[in-house]
Amino acid sequence: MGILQVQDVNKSFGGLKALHNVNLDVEEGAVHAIIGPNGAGKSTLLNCFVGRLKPDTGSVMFDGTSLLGIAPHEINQAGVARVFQTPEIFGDLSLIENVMIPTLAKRDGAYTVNAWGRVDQAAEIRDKAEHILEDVGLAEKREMHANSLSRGDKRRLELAMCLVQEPKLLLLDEPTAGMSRADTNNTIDLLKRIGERGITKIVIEHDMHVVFSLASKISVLAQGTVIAEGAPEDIKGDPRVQEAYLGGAHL
Amino acid sequence: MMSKITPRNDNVMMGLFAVAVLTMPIWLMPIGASYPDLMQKFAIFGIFAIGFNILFGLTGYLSFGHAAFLGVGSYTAVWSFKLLSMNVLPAVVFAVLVAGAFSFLIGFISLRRSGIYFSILTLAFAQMSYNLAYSVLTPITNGETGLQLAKSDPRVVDALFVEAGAGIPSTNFFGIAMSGYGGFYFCAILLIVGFYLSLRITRSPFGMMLKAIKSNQNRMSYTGLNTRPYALTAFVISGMYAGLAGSLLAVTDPLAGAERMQWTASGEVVLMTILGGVGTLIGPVLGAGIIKYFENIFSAFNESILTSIFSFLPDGLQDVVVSVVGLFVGEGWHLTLGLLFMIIVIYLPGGLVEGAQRIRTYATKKREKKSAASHQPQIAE
Amino acid sequence: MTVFAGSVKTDRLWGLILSDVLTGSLGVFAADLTNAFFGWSVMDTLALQLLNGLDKGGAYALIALGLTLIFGTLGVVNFAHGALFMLGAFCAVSVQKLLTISVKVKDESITFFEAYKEVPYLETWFGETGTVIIDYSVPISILLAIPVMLVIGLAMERGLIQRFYKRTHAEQILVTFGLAIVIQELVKANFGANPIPTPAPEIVAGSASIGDWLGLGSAVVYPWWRLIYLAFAAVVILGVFSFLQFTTFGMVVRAGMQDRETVGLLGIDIQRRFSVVFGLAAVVAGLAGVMYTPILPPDYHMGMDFLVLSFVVVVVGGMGSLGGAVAAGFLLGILQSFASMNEVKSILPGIDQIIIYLVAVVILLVRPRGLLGRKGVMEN
Amino acid sequence: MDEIKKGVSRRGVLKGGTALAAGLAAPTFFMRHAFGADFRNNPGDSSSVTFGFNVPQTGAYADEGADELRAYKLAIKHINGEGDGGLLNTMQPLSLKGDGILGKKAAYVTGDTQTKSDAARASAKRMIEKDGVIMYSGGSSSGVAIAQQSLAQEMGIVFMNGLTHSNDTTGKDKRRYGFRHFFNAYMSGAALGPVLEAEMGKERSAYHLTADYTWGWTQEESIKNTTEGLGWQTANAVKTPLGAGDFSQYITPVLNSGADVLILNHYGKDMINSLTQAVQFGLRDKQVNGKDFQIVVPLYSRLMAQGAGENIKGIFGTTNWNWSLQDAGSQAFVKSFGQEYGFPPSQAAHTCYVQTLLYANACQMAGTFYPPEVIKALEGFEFDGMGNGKTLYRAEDHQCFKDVLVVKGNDNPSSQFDLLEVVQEVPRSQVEYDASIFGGELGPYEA
Repeated sequence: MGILQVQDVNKSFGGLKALHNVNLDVEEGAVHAIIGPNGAGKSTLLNCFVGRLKPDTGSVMFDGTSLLGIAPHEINQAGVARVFQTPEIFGDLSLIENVMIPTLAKRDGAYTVNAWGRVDQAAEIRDKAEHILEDVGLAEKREMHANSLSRGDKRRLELAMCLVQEPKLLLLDEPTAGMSRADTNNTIDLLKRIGERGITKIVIEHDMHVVFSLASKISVLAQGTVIAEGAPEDIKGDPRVQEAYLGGAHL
Repeated sequence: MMSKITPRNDNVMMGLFAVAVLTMPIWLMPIGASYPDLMQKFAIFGIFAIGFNILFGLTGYLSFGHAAFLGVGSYTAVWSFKLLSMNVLPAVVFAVLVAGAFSFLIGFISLRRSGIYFSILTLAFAQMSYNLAYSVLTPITNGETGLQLAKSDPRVVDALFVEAGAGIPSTNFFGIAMSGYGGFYFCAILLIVGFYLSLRITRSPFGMMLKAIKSNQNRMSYTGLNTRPYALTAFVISGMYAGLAGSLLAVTDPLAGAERMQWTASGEVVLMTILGGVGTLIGPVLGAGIIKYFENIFSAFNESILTSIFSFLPDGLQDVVVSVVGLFVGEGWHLTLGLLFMIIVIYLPGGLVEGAQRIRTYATKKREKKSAASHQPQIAE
Repeated sequence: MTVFAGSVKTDRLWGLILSDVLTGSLGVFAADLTNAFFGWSVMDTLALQLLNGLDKGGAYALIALGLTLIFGTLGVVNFAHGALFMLGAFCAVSVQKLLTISVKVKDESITFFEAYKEVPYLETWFGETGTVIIDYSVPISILLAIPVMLVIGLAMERGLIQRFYKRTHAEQILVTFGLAIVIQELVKANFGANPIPTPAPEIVAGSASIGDWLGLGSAVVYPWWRLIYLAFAAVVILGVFSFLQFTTFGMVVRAGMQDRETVGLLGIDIQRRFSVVFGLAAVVAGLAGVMYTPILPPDYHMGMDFLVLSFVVVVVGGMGSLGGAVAAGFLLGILQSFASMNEVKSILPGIDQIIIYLVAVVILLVRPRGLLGRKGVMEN
Repeated sequence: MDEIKKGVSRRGVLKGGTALAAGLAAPTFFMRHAFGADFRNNPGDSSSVTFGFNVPQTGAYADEGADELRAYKLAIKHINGEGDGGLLNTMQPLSLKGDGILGKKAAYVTGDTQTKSDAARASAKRMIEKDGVIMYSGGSSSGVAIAQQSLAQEMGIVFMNGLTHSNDTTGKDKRRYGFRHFFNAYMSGAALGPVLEAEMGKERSAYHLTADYTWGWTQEESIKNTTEGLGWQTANAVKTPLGAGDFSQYITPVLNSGADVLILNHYGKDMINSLTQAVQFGLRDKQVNGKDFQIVVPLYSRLMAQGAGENIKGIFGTTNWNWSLQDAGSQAFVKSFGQEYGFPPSQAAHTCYVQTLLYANACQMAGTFYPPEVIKALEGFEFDGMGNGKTLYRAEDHQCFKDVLVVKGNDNPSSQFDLLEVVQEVPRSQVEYDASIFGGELGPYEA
């Protein structure tokens, strides 16, 4: 039994079938990559996990409870965090605040009014946040406004915001898109280090270098259907996968 | 730039603020604003604007209906004077509670939408309150005339202890009369308390969450935070500030009129906040002060005052100057206000606080240059 | 392939306007039906209130149209739009004052101050013809209002508004509100605070017996000028839509409303076109003002009186949706009229005081972005 | 302190509760400041005494406010013996000598009420607290006037009402420190009665449109009493929102209501708009029940009539005063005002001017500025030569009783100011009423 079980998920937009009977079983502790050509339905699938979209039919079970029909913040509180394709961060706030917010959310739950304490005196939370910023290499910039970061740094920040919550499941939507080779390698190292913490991860990625250096299992999505699934080395040689990529709209 | 945020610096700022507020009767003297009523208004609208800023400055939700809570606070306070006691304590407490409840209702519905849709929802609720208070609800609000005290009011608590006097009694805080300077210091202390609360909120984890709402609501919910109750809490808190301000209006002057709830009154607090500096601590208080100063002092200049001011000029020139200046004061004070809004927002988008910061940065730079220049010979010594 | 998704919406609007035009004849049909049940007077009342509603709706729609054009294209919250409406009305006042520059015949019975009977030069020079010209001062002032309002609009956009495209809505509100106050005070300094009567031409001063035309009985009359206003509103609205629909200029503007960046990337100078749009919006608001003067004698504050209402109309219609603004204008106008009926007020006292806001609340709760609003416009 | 140390006993709590409640109620002993020798803003040895003129300078009534201000300035001049003396020449009995008041020169400060109660009170408080005025005056709306009048009582400074027409001002909201020279809605109704009967007969059906606020209601009530007393039917009485702008939705129901008179209980912009639009709907040219349809505007003002233009022609109403009156007082006032400013004064200007003089004269009569004495001098004061014939400041409600003018819009004006034609000067005896019918209580002399 995996930590995330997706059964027969269907989703259409108007006449377009974005997901067709998708089944997925993510093992606890695994790094599960989902690959596929553009428009295969990868992001749609992730959106169904975090409450942004609701599938037409099917079920998404996480750790024994359904993720469907509950609000995004409840899904996060259940232990699912997500990094977006375009970083979603608190642009007007400093980096340290960006990380403190998820830390507090983890500690105090979805809604707590602590209007008397001082953020600048919350040593425990602050230490934790600074620690994670060090992990992602942003410690020096901690007082900067998040908006002033480079794109790569924004991603790293978003990753830090997810990691600090120690989620059970981390969803990564193209974590290295638009990064330089060096940045990409740094990110891979970082993700590998997290791997040691035992966080289950689902990665959507175009960069095969990233996928094969990280993934323990790969599902291939094409036109809304899972066409292949298995260990990285199996997928590499799978003719269906090559067909999907070469014959797909991608090229 | 601002100095670093530490409890110590905040306490220093608090201290300076408190001193500045309490010494208003002294330093406002030269500009002719040191009489009780205007200083009361500075404090009261300062409170209103501080509360508004907790919603608008922190969460970014622009309410166009905050005057409704001000009005509700006033009505509650006057009813408390009429039914219970002329002591202001119950009036203030009830006003804050009722305004809180009222803002909870309106906030609960309005916060289902964001952006300008939210603004229009709050505006609609406030305008409904105003229109109804002016007409159909007259039994509760006394309509156009405004809710007033009457000699025949029951005042049940007071009636237990005191013989009714010849006239209508005045409001008091355990015997301290709330008109004149007594009223000013009462409002001033509440302003200081209100400012301190807003400071604590701004520095607190809760305040950080509110800023997060303004910054990115999506990220907030994917971070496991339920944004709406946070926004609603901010809305209710700022509604309670408005209710407090409204009750103080009644405390210092026991009359509550419907026009307090009109959209222009809601607009006024928006203008105060932006004028002073949205999201800053001191800005809203400054903005409130400036607008009230204009309303009360600039509007009072008339030809004879101007003539005496410019009497040092030669006759012909004096007439010209008086007629030109006359356009901007007295009946033309709106014109000055309009121009002020435009100039501030064009050249100082961050409001007066930004202006002050710029001056400080400029001064610091100059000083640094100077000290750099004067440093050399020192080393030589 | 639909490049401009907006066309779908505008089509819907055409239908709406068409049905407005048709309402008159539908009314006849409905009248026969209702009369059978309620007798004459209910039908008369309803027909008149519908006309009142359409008339009000026309005024709301005209003001809201310009406002939403500015929202949609420039992304600017223009609190000075009411002031433009007022300036239009004062174009009519100015023309009337110009035309009635008079020889002053002193009233000799009064000695303490100068009292005159005024005889306009136009009348002394041209006799009857002069009188007629003066009589037509409101229609004549349309000719003046178009260029004047265009210039004012362009000047406002170039001189002030363009600095505020990238600023927050709150700042836009503050600066345009400040501008509105300044304009208003200048008008007050020149024309005083009292309303100034600007009557419609004598020939359309009275009422049309529309009851006779529609078979509703002769008690049903309606002022000519209000009918003209309604027709005028329809023409201007149709004109603006045709302009945006059928000209290349309009196409670019509509595309810009959908996606400003992309159109900018195509190498089209969208900025200059937007200035023209602002001018156009000013002209529409100004014309609405000119034509409204016989109904509402203008005073310097009339713009503020309409400001809140027009914002409600725009938002109820959906931010940046032209069709929505027009539809909401008519909807709110009609509902306001019906809510003011004694029969309604006796059940719900005070309903006419709040109906506009009540409807706004209900619509915004049922339809998050107003009647025809798009996602993501002005939501932050 | 001891209480706390002892800990909380049940008795202690009770005691504390009583103490708290007593404290809550402590109020009333402390605030009555003893006047006697000294009183608020006592001019003492100062060579001048200051009045506050609080008028609308912004908003819909700004023009009316400006005219009031002109009249006030003129009054100050005349009190100080400058200019031609104006009504000091005709007023009887007169104590003023044209050398100021009790030997002190009169000075003034101004303020803007914005026609809002809050702003008016703030402005008045500025005058009282900062400028040290001994009396203030002004107003263009009843709500604002009543708000200022109750402030006057709280502060112990006399308020002389300007233009306020509601019955409440000297009725249920009357105050010892407030005085009104202007007439009221009741008098409008009473004065119109006979004229309406003569002009329109006894068989009429009236339709009221009423501004939905307190002044509108008292106006409607008063005129309805009169018309129903004449035997007229009341077809309907409909409340309209203040500042409605477009009144079409309220006017169309009149068309087939069977009514043959429309009574517009509106003032200011509401009056201008509703009248203009009612005429546009052809009501003035209509025939109902075989009679000419008529429109009545109970409270007329020349400044507002200007805004309605041609539409006022032939329409009946009442007014407090009109510059065309030929008595010596009116002539004297029109002369000095006209020569000073180049145009005739409005009724608002007239009432404000008269009020200022009356107050000054009362101080002179009382020989002191001490408010209770000044008030007593004004109460029951009977005077003449101020443009309204013999006038009484009734002691019971501080309302002036004088002749009321019934006017109608002039069909053929001889000048730009000749808008209203006086139909009848209804004598004071016909508009008098018992002070008790409107209730209210003046309150004490010592504020």
